[in-house]
Amino acid sequence: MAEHEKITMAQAFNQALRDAMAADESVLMFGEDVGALGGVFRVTDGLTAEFGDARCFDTPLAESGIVGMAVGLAMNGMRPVVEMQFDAFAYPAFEQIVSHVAKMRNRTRGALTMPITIRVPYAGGIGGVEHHCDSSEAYYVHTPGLTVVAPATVADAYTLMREAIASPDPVVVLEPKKLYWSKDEVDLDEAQPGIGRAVVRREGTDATLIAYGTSVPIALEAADAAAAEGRSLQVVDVRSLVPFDDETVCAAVRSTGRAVVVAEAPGFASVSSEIVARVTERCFHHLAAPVRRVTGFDIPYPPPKLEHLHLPSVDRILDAVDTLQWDDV
Amino acid sequence: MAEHEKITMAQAFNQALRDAMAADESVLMFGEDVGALGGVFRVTDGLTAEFGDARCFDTPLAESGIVGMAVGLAMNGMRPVVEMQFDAFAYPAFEQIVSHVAKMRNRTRGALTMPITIRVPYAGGIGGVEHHCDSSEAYYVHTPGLTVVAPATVADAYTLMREAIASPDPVVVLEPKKLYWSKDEVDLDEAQPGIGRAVVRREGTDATLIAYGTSVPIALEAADAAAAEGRSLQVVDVRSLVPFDDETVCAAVRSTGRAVVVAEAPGFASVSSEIVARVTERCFHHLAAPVRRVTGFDIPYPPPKLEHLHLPSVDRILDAVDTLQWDDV
Amino acid sequence: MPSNDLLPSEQPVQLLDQTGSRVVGAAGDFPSDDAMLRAHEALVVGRRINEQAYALVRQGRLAVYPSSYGQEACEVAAALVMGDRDWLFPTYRDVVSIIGRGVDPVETLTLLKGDWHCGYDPVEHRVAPQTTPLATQLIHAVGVAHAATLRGEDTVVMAMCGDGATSEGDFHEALNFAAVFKAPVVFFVQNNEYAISVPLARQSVAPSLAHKGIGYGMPGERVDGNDIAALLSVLGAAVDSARSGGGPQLVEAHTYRMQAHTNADDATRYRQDDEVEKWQDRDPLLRSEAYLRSRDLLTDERTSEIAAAAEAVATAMRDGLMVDVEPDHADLFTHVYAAPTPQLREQQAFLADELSREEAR
Amino acid sequence: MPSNDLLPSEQPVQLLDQTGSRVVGAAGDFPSDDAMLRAHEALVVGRRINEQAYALVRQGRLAVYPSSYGQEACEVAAALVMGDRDWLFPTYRDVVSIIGRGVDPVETLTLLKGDWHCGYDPVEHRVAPQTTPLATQLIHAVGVAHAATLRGEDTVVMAMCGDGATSEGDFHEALNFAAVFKAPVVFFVQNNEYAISVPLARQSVAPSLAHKGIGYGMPGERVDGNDIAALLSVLGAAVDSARSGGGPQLVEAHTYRMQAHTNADDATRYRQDDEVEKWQDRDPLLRSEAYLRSRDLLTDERTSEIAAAAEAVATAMRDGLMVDVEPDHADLFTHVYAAPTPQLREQQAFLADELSREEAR
Ligand SMILES: Cc1ncc(C[n+]2csc(CCOP(=O)(O)OP(=O)(O)O)c2C)c(N)n1
Ligand SMILES: Cc1ncc(C[n+]2csc(CCOP(=O)(O)OP(=O)(O)O)c2C)c(N)n1
Ligand SMILES: [Mg+2]
Ligand SMILES: [Mg+2]
Repeated sequence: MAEHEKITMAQAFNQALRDAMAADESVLMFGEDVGALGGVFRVTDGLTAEFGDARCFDTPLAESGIVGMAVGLAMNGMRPVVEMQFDAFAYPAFEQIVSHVAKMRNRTRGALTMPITIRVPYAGGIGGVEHHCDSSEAYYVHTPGLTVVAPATVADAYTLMREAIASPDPVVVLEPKKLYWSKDEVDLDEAQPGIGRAVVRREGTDATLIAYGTSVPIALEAADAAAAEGRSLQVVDVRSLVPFDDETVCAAVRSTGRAVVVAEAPGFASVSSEIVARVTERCFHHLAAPVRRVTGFDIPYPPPKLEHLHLPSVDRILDAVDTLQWDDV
Repeated sequence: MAEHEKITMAQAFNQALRDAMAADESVLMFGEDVGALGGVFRVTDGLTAEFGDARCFDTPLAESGIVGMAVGLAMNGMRPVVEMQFDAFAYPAFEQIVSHVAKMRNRTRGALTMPITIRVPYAGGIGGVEHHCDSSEAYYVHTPGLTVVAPATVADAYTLMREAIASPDPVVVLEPKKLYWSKDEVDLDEAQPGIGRAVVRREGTDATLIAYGTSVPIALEAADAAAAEGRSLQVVDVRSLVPFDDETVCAAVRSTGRAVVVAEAPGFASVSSEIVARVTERCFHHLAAPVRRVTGFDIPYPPPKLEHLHLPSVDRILDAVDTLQWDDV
Repeated sequence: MPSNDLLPSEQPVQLLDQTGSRVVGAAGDFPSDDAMLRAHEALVVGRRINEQAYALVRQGRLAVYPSSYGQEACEVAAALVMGDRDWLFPTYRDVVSIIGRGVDPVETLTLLKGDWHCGYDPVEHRVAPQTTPLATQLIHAVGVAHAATLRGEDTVVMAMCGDGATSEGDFHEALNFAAVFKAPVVFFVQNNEYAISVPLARQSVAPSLAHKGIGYGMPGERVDGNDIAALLSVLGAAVDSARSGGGPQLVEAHTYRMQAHTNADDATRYRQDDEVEKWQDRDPLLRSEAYLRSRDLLTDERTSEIAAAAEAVATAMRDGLMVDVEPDHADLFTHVYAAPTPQLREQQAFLADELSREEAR
Repeated sequence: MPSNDLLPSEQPVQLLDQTGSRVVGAAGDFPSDDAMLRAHEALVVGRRINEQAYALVRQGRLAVYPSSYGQEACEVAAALVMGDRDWLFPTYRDVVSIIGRGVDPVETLTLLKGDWHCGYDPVEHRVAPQTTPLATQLIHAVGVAHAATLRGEDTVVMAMCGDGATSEGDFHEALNFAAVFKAPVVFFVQNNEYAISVPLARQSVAPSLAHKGIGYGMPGERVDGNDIAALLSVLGAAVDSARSGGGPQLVEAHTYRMQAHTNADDATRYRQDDEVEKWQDRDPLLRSEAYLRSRDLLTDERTSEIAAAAEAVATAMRDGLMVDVEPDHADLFTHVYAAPTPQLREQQAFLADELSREEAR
């Protein structure tokens, strides 16, 4: 690996878009400020220059229009990738996403497919003002017909974006804003597990931390801290929220008998609720304690000065691990 | 009770609106076809005639506009009630609901309140064509700032609607379309438990069925059928999805040690996931078996001829109850 | 283009008056005799389809039917002005247009029969699935048109909606995107005066819906929606202009929904019978028939041939819809994704098991 | 009203040319000397606020600042034409308008400081919270106006947005609702040629944004956005008309965003310096100053008084923002509902416990 340059997650996304556009003429990238500006996070930097403004272009400022246009382009042979500038600004497109993007294949019995990638820079931890830090994954994962992925590593950013674009189905890619500038030395050609696969990021024997997106690095940090205290925590990176990798996640939980789900979205009726429910349903007799959740509170995303109190932290994760009834063993 | 006329749930909703409008001049009712027509389900029947078309009126056909107008009216002293014609047709208003209705109080530290009632005829079982049978509650309950109720009885239809309109906070009222024409002999003046309270609809000792909205009558039917087979099932009607009545629900589950959650929405990251998760977190050591779910499949709502296969049924509930590891006892 | 050229004419374009006589001095090309005859034939078939569908609803063979009775001239013209490689984007009310594009009537009615899928192959016919969420399909139309433009194809897209749908945000976004990308789309609004129970006055106080075009930099035109000649002329010109790079256009047809919104609706709750009666005299079929007869283009023999052809369509429709197709429970899961997720496989197996146990009982 | 009266004038209304001379034969009332002097004073204050905010961003006291530098005439005029009981609906860029309505500058900047709440009491000031999700506030404005109408009050609502926001569906729905309900709203679009990096040509190919009015049956007008006299005249007339039952109006001001979208933006990636330079000569302050001086209304003494007043505002702003307000963790839960749900009480207790344990460590 030493021969590879360190790149940021934003660069990995950019490279994935570039390679996908080079490989397939039908791939189009569009949205607000994705052309000359290269996106407010620079994820589309240079694409217009390289592929021309017919392939990567700015649209009028209207998210429902952007997603709806993607639906039409997909109906007529294209493979559109759209950027929603921030999580909360995807809401005007909700109708198009739920009633058309997600359902078109089904309502035409496969005659019309929706190979659309919806890029959603998501979540907080960046000191952002209101409406710029929502974790909106629960809305998407609950919608049948959508595939939803949340990469947490630079390598996954590349792989999952390429897979999303190649998918015959619509994929929502949750891009963790906070990790855009995280760096890693990666070989982009090296195959990573695809959509639908969870990955054990760290082996451990005492309890399992289940995380995705922005929460994976925190979970890993917590595992480090726990190790220093003599407790061995396993970390599973879910990566693919839909489809969900029951096999890997449940095998992990069965191996330790204890689990904590970590996610920064409000917990109520969320991805973490689902993980608790399905892990419990499947692993009940292996569990020494109820599966715990460390999530954001059920509140609108807080202001910069308070967000650290809302976000899952190493201490909060370790506290949750402590409640997993160790005395009983 | 004998002196009371039997009325339908639609009539109970109508009476609640009528009484609320009579009691408080600032209550306004508007939406698509709610005026002369009285709503496609006749829930607003006669309101324009009684209160004039300044109090109950049709708007241009635009759901985001309807909800956004409600926001403005609420900002300036009114208490708006809006009808979304069908569940899926509320999606164009999603942005307004999530970013404004739900957050306005918080972002103004209580200076601007949103006493808005959003009426959503929801769910299926009526042989409806596509987009007319969605169970969209998961989207709302996950959104901090919203209160969400789902009445299942005629009496609750009245009480919860009155409470919703009186609430200082925005309330989504999920009106179970399938039950609009269900009848009951009720004394509307008789106080029912308010928002935030679950109710045990049927006592039982062997296991607890937890249901809301359209699933309550099915759960009760299942309990009847189980009784005939010698098994005693308790039925809890959740009524108020947000706030959730942990106390009543958990007390019920602890008393039986077994539970099945019943809801027709797709199960993934849904209200039923949340109920499984929170009941398990709180009642783990009282549980003889994992909490089971009987929910709709993770698919777009199916066509009339297949919907019976999708919806929770008595048999499916009883099958789930059978898996609650009775041999272990 | 000087900006006022984007405004519609003061009055809706009319080529045939209510008696079927040509309007003197009317602008626009008058359709050929042949075109008028073909259109009339399609009108008769369209009317028969509406009548037959109504009967099928009463017999419980259709779940619901939003009839275009009285609006057949719009339905027919939209289909007739299109070329083979063009795309149609219909709403739930545009069954007659879809059939006019060559889709089998029984397939066309699949959705309204109560099935969850659109019944026909949208790619083969270049007819999008009928769309229920209002105005949402208009922006899809722009995407289809833009894809064609990017590939250098000269496809035109006919995107239909009602007067009520013009109030939705997606209408605005679609027209604006089309104008900015110069997409070859004809936005065809059938203003039938009602959105279910809500009259036009509650949708808009604009001088006309066609006046919305200029706000996007797009020509708007208005046409008598019960005058098949004017519709062929105006829509034909719009399609030609879009095809030759002139960009999108907005056409508003003034027509009237003669029946209730659907069979499930009760129109007496919100409109008077005399309003409906007034429009009976403006029936598009009366007008085309009078015109053709006045020009001796329609003989009694031809009339009965046409009636027979319409009857054949109706019979096939009836026969087709009388067949009960047993739905397959696998359909619930097959098309949600290209390949079912592990979760759906599990759910499908669960259902299969349940059904087999039921059968065993 | 004959429909063409709804169209804007061919050229933006201008009362003062670039040199500050009155345009001969211009339509519209010219503001009084007193009004012009007051407006100039507000312009100087507005400019100073923009400069000070810029400095505060660099000092890390503001999280972000979307400057209205160069657009101050629009900001100032919007506030000045309003009456006491009128409501303002501002965007993130309209800090100068909000302060113009009498809101304390430090309170006004709360949101941009990085707090989650709007800082001031919207009801007391009749100024809605600054809205970030584009165009969504326009329909709230209609609701506020309609509530006033229902109560028989003569409130007018000034609803502001940018050129980019006109592409959103909510813009369309808001204008249409306002027109249908004849709500007393002035929709004021500051067309500053850019939506972040996207130039106007990508938002619209309409003859002007004001041409959108007619599509709703609403008068549209366009005005030179760097001409304070024209703005006072056009916006003043719109407010008067709305107040006297004339319904809503759409006003487009042609102006220019002199700085980057916010401090976080890099405008060199998408526009040339010479484009910006061209607009320097059109600075609204130069024009009003030249006019007032030419009429001997602005003495050197008065000029320094005005500068001192502006400096005082800037100083108060700086001092206020230098104070660190410790946020209270209870704020996370207090205002989500009128009374916290049992779930939030539980979560608040959890956090309090966590924090007390941390302190104990
Ligand atoms: C987004 C959305 N909102 C509401 C509805 C319910 N609905 C179905 S048809 C209709 C009226 C449509 O009127 P118009 O656009 O004039 O078309 P018409 O039915 O007259 O052909 C309504 C409100 C819907 N289908 N979609
Ligand atoms: C619904 C929504 N989409 C996207 C954004 C991100 N965004 C913030 S400002 C802006 C540009 C707005 O341009 P314009 O309306 O012209 O106003 P200006 O900033 O020029 O004053 C964008 C895209 C947003 N705030 N809201
Ligand atoms: Mg209509
Ligand atoms: Mg702008």
